[in-house]
Amino acid sequence: MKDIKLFRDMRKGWAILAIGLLLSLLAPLAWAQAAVAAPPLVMHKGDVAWMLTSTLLVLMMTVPGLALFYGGLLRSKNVLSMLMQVMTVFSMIVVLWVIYGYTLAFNGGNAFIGNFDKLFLKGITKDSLAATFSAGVGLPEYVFVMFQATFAGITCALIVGALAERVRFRAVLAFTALWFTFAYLPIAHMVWYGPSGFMFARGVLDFAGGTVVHINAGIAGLVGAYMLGPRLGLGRESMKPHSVTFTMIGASLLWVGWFGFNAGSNLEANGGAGLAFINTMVATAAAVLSWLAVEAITKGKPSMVGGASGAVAGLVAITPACGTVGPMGAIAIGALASAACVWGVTGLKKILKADDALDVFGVHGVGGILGAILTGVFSAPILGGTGFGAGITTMAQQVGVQALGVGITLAWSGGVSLLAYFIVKQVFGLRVSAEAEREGLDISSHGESAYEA
Amino acid sequence: MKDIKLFRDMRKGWAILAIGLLLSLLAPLAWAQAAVAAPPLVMHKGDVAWMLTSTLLVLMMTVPGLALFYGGLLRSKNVLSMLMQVMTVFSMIVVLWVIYGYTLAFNGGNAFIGNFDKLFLKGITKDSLAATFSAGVGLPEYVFVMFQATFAGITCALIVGALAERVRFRAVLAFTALWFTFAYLPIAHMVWYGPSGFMFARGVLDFAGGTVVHINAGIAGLVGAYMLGPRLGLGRESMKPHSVTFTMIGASLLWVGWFGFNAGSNLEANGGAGLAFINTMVATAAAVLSWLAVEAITKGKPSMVGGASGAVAGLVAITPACGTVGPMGAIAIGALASAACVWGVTGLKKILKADDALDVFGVHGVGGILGAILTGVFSAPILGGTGFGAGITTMAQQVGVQALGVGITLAWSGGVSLLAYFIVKQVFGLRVSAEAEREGLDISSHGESAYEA
Amino acid sequence: MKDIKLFRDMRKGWAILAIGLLLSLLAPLAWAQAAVAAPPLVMHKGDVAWMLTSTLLVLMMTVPGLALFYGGLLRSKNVLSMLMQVMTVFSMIVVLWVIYGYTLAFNGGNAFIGNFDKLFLKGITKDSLAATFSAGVGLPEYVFVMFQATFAGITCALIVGALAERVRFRAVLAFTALWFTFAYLPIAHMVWYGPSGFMFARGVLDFAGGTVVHINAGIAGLVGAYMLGPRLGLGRESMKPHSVTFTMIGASLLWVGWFGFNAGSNLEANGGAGLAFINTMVATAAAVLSWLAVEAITKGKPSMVGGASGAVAGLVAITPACGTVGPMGAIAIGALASAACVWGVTGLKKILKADDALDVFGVHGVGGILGAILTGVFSAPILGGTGFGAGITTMAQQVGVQALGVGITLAWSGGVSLLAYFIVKQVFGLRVSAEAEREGLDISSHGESAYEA
Amino acid sequence: MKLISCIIRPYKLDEVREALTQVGVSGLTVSEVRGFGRQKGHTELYRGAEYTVDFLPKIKIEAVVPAELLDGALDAILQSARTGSVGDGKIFVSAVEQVIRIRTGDLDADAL
Amino acid sequence: MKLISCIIRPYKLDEVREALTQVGVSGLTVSEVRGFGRQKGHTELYRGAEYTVDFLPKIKIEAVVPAELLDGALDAILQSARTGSVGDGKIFVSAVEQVIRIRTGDLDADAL
Amino acid sequence: MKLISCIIRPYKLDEVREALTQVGVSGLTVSEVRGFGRQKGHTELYRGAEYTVDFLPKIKIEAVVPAELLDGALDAILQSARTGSVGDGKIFVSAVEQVIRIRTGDLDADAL
Ligand SMILES: Nc1ncnc2c1ncn2[C@@H]1O[C@H](COP(=O)(O)OP(=O)(O)O)[C@@H](O)[C@H]1O
Ligand SMILES: Nc1ncnc2c1ncn2[C@@H]1O[C@H](COP(=O)(O)OP(=O)(O)O)[C@@H](O)[C@H]1O
Ligand SMILES: Nc1ncnc2c1ncn2[C@@H]1O[C@H](COP(=O)(O)OP(=O)(O)O)[C@@H](O)[C@H]1O
Repeated sequence: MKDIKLFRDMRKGWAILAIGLLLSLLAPLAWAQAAVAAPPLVMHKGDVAWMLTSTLLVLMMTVPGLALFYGGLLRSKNVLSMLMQVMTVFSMIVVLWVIYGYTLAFNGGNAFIGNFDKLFLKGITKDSLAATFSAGVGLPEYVFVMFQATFAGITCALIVGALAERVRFRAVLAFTALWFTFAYLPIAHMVWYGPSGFMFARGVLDFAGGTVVHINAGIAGLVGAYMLGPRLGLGRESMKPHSVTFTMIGASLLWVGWFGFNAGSNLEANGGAGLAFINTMVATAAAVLSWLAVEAITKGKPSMVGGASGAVAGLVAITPACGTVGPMGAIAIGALASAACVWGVTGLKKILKADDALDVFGVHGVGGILGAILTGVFSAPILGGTGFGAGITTMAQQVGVQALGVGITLAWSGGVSLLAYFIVKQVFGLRVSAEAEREGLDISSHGESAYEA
Repeated sequence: MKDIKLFRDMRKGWAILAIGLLLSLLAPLAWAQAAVAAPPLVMHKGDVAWMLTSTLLVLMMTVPGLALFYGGLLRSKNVLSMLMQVMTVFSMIVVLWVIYGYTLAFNGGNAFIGNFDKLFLKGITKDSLAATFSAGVGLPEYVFVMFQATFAGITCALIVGALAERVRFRAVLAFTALWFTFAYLPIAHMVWYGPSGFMFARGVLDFAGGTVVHINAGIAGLVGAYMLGPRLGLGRESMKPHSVTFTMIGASLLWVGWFGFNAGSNLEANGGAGLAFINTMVATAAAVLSWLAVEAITKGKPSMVGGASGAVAGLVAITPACGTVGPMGAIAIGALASAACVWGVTGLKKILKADDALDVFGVHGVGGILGAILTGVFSAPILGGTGFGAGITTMAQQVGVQALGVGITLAWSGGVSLLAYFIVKQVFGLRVSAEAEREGLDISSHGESAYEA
Repeated sequence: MKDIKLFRDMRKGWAILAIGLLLSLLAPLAWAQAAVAAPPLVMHKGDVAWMLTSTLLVLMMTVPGLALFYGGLLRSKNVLSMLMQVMTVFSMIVVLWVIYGYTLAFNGGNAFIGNFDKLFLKGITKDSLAATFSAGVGLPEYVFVMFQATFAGITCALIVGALAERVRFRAVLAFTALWFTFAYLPIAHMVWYGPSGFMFARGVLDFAGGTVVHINAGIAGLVGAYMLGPRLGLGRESMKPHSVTFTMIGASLLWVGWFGFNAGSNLEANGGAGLAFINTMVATAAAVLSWLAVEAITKGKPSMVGGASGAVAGLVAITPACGTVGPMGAIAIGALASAACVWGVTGLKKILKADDALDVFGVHGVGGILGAILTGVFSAPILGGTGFGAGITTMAQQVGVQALGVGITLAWSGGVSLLAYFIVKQVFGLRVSAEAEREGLDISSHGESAYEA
Repeated sequence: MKLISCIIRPYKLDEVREALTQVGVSGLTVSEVRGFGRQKGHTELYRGAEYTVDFLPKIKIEAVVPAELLDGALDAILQSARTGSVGDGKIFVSAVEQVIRIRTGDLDADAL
Repeated sequence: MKLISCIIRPYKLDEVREALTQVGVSGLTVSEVRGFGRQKGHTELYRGAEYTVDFLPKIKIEAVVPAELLDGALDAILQSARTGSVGDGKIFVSAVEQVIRIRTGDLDADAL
Repeated sequence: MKLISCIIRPYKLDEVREALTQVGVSGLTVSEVRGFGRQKGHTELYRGAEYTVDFLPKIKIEAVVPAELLDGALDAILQSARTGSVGDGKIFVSAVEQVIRIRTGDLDADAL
């Protein structure tokens, strides 16, 4: 849904697409020519203010947000390894992003991947503007580059939750670099790069990244959990969270930061951002209540880990929908997805038999899939939504397209993950030694311990 | 002080008020007619950017801010129950807010309560604008709805500090739902809904919610502390804070987030927000110093719990005043209120004999009352303020009106609280069993423990 | 680099400078006359939104950010003393700032210090505007006053890291008040107050405060470490961090908040802020990777304390540079400075033989100096920068000027520090008693302990 | 001299300490322990995982007393630590051969 | 009665507890301790500072058992706590002169 | 064999450990405890509430040694743990009947 080229270019782009995928390598050329005739973009300072804020909010979601949400759920001997992985993966992806990520995801190319024209951000200056969704409105391109960098960073960081307490540090970095290049960049291009992106062109609705971020990371985590095998002592030893307080802080910062993620994806500070904002708030609130209600009914006691998980489930599910559904639809999505995720981390988990340590698939995968499908439902004007994707007229059609998006993402990301884990396993090995795992990754991999009296 | 109807409506509304309270039910009709003639509102993206930010700041004040400030002060066996209560209450209120809260507080109605015209946010779209304080300037209504939702949410969450370490989880939720409906909504309407709100019409100055938020919650907490009775072992066993570090983090996030609360209440990003901002900063700084000075003098040692409490006391006290006093007045208010709150949590607490566990009344009640009164003093132009409420000319008059506002809030909220606690006590019971209390609410109510080695 | 006077004034100011330093006391007079003819400033709401956000971000950097970054690295018996010092110092400086700091730093005066015209913020109202870097664009002066207040506050708070675990609380406050007055204010005036400031006039580039904040605080900390002497048991007893998790949270919040510091220093929400933003992001990411790589190579294990330190080192180094270098230059600066700081906290630390407990000089001093010098290098257009300081044409010249800035700051701040510590030592004593140090400052100085089961 | 080692409920610590000082016990050492016995634990739930916690938080008090103080001390503990419900804890008594005060080198009874 | 005091690896706790209950030990008390012995520690690095950590996390179990249960209990511990690598820990046995159940005042064997 | 159990000041731990290894003690177990005795505690204040903290953080070292090492070990502790101010702590010595090394099943002196 994101388009950093001019609106006019987009229509020209459509014509080119018609000629077919085989000719797609010529697209950049055509675009370059078209750019000459485009009307000048105007920058609004209010948009800049909001997008700078949104970008730092997504950083805050990652460090410290996600790191704490994950870290608190682990045993204290592994907490630093999680904080390290999240911070280092994010840092690495940011650097890769400005080198080749941005240009491959968001610049020209074909239906599946961009080109290399902006390698090292070539040609971008502080005066460059990127188009927003409103004709004639531009955002400093550096800001757009950074906003998108944080999305790539957090997506890669999400994966590590599934690998927790046993993965080698260098394996995480190597896998992430591969997966970013061959899974994240193409999927982001396919979904968000208009008009040529493969899924974008088919009308897939994904306002802020349900497929690109959550399903994508969820399946990569699940595959990793299978490849690594379960943690030593799983089911026998207690693996209680060492600090539910940290987990709650993390969930709260995810909630707060997610407004940058969702309302920021509007790229402008206007009523559209307001819609994404209210949907994000109410879906999350409903999801918290829903998870707690399910727990209270099925287990007798609502829990803080449940409330925190519910918040994240709701945030995941509303992500693709927040720009196109109404607040009451958002409440429904939050409540339904949260209940589905309770199943994701219990029933489904038992079926899958993978030690997805922090339920990356159970929450991000399940919540993401349900969110994507329900986006197709609740975007219907009759249910308070603002309408379907370009060229789509019925709810059934939209749901079908959404399911296609889900399917492509699961297959592509799953396949790339499998291969990438395999390569990394051959080169470095995926797991630490049993002794190192017993001792805890903090000391064995990083030479530190988190706490001391 | 907040008005989401057009400025022109407001003047028409004044005429209607003159006819008297008995006719007030006709007001909505009159307003609807007036709306036709109103000049169109214009949205400014800079305002949207600031108000989106402000709204998420108030969320951050609540989770994780308030939750940590409170949770850190408790024993470790009860910390999760506090985090749960804060997060769940906030979530529940957000949902109730979009269902019936917003329309009852901020849409038409009479001097005491709004109407049901915007039930389920009926009629609001992403293009709807709500009026700000400047003629012709509008804010996306969804943003205003959300900004106000967070106020309602944090107010209800404040109360639970008084009930800590012994209250039943379901009792908290039931009480909060009742109190929100019958105390928060009417008071918010009376104070902020112009021109018809009962206190608004009388010129009560409450820029960001000293009465609506702090006095309101403070008295509800105090009544609850009486109804519940003291914690087991109070005065005999040690009830030392389990993590002053968390309390300090919470206080800091309250400080940071409060700029959304106070400067956000300006609804626009302009010099008025700048004034609210500087007042909030310097009052808090002065309050920190003042609490520490009092401690250093009276007890010999300034403490971190004191510094954190001082910050909150200053923030509470400057809340009603921040839009109408000058920076030097703000310093005075912060310093005075902080010293008063030291007394609130020591001398007054001994007099009241209630186990208001986290001093909700001692800080929010006392600080709120003093802040409300001092707003009447330091808003005087001669003391650097920007002037009195509409129709008020002398400091004495303003202080009188402020005292009236305080009195109405204490009486109304206190009465509703008493009734609501009583009902909840009959239906669910307010307290957990003695054994559950000894074991700690985390395990007995939520089946979790916060920390594990 | 900051100028709150009109652009036109600036040129008039240059003429005056030419007459020489001896006449500089007449400058305020000249400025006052010039002001009459200045074109009116226009406020943009988007700028206000961004600058309000930036200001609260710098507050968040300090509390809880810096407090946690520092506090986590200490033993648990001293963590509260650190949180206290950071919060209290910040509060005190904010109050001093509005009393006499702002006017002395940013109002008229000569090449070394401002005048007293705005004592107690005299004459500023919510309608006052301060000039930004763009002609004709103004920011509410209250917002500028607050933005700068947070800079002063965090700078003074940085120093305490060097004095940790042994300094008397009142000595910290007394020293800080002196140092703020006689070191911070003059240096800020010299560097940022255009056109008359001594270093500003010579073309020193310091976009967001590398000299004023980091070198300044770094040397003050180092001098303090010498004056205090080493902690009892240093090198014999374990002084392991009591919570690396808190340190990581602190570093993350520093990273997040630093965008307010750096991109906020642009004073407007435009492409210039975007440039500062992207530079801050990529330099930090590169610095994290760089520190970890050095650790992995030299010690075999990359650590979380290392990653957190790397982030801070990168942030420090990019601070002066972020407005004038390109993203690839920023990556280079981040990576180089981070590696230099590894040496700062190991090799150099051994040479200096001072117990700079939290490496204020090793990170802020070394990172700040390298950043200042490299700003001279990478601002060169040929290396992707936007150009040199006013009147400077070659890289060698710019590097020379930068070195001059570094030298003046080291000398001035070092000298003032020496004197101020000496005075405080005579009056209060700098260190607590050996017994109090053994017991921990939390209990001995503040009558509290941080944690309890 | 005898070592009295007793396991009690955490919230009883202050009462027991007072009772012991009353009868002349001049020093004691306390540690946080977890106990397993007749008193049943509880179940904790974290998402899909359910943990049965068999160990409950207890306090262990160790006090070395001269033989003549033993009976009084035992009585004091029994009085102050009892609630009557399962989980009140146990007292163990064993022999100590030698006591030294580190500060002074005082031996045995003098060292207490 | 005998006091069995054993130092084991933390992750063996549940196994040892089960083995002991199997042979009839009805209660025990556990504490977190740090041990120094043949098993080598590790090095930790914090910026410039390097700390050698000689003490490793261990669990201490204390169980008072009637003399007749002693051998069974020792066997149970040996079986369940052994991994065969350095650092498995030790068992110490000493005499207990008196046991009292606080709740009831029951003495000795009855108190266990 | 004898069990030496001593309560010391936390910051003395490393010194005492070194002194003990010097004289041939090959292993020991350490726990964090809180002590009450002649050394006075302090007062803590949290808003309106004042708590008197009578218990001070101490370290307990337990080392089982062959009888012939006992005197040397006691001396080592006395030398290394003493500061001369109140609160230096105590040493308690008691008898151990049996020692087993879990890893090997070695008994008594061989197990140490
Ligand atoms: N045989 C034992 N050896 C050591 N500690 C024991 C033993 N039996 C019980 N304890 C300790 O005493 C505590 C209370 O014992 P429990 O059987 O639960 O209740 P009660 O003492 O009332 O019979 C336990 O939690 C445990 O710490
Ligand atoms: N003499 C001793 N006194 C008390 N505890 C000991 C003694 N020797 C060893 N320990 C405890 O037993 C643990 C394991 O001992 P160690 O020598 O490392 O391995 P192993 O028991 O396999 O020979 C140590 O960490 C320590 O806690
Ligand atoms: N009778 C006792 N039984 C057990 N521990 C004791 C006893 N007396 C003292 N201790 C321990 O020794 C520590 C030091 O004792 P204290 O009386 O304060 O100083 P000193 O040993 O210098 O006389 C106490 O904190 C406590 O842990």
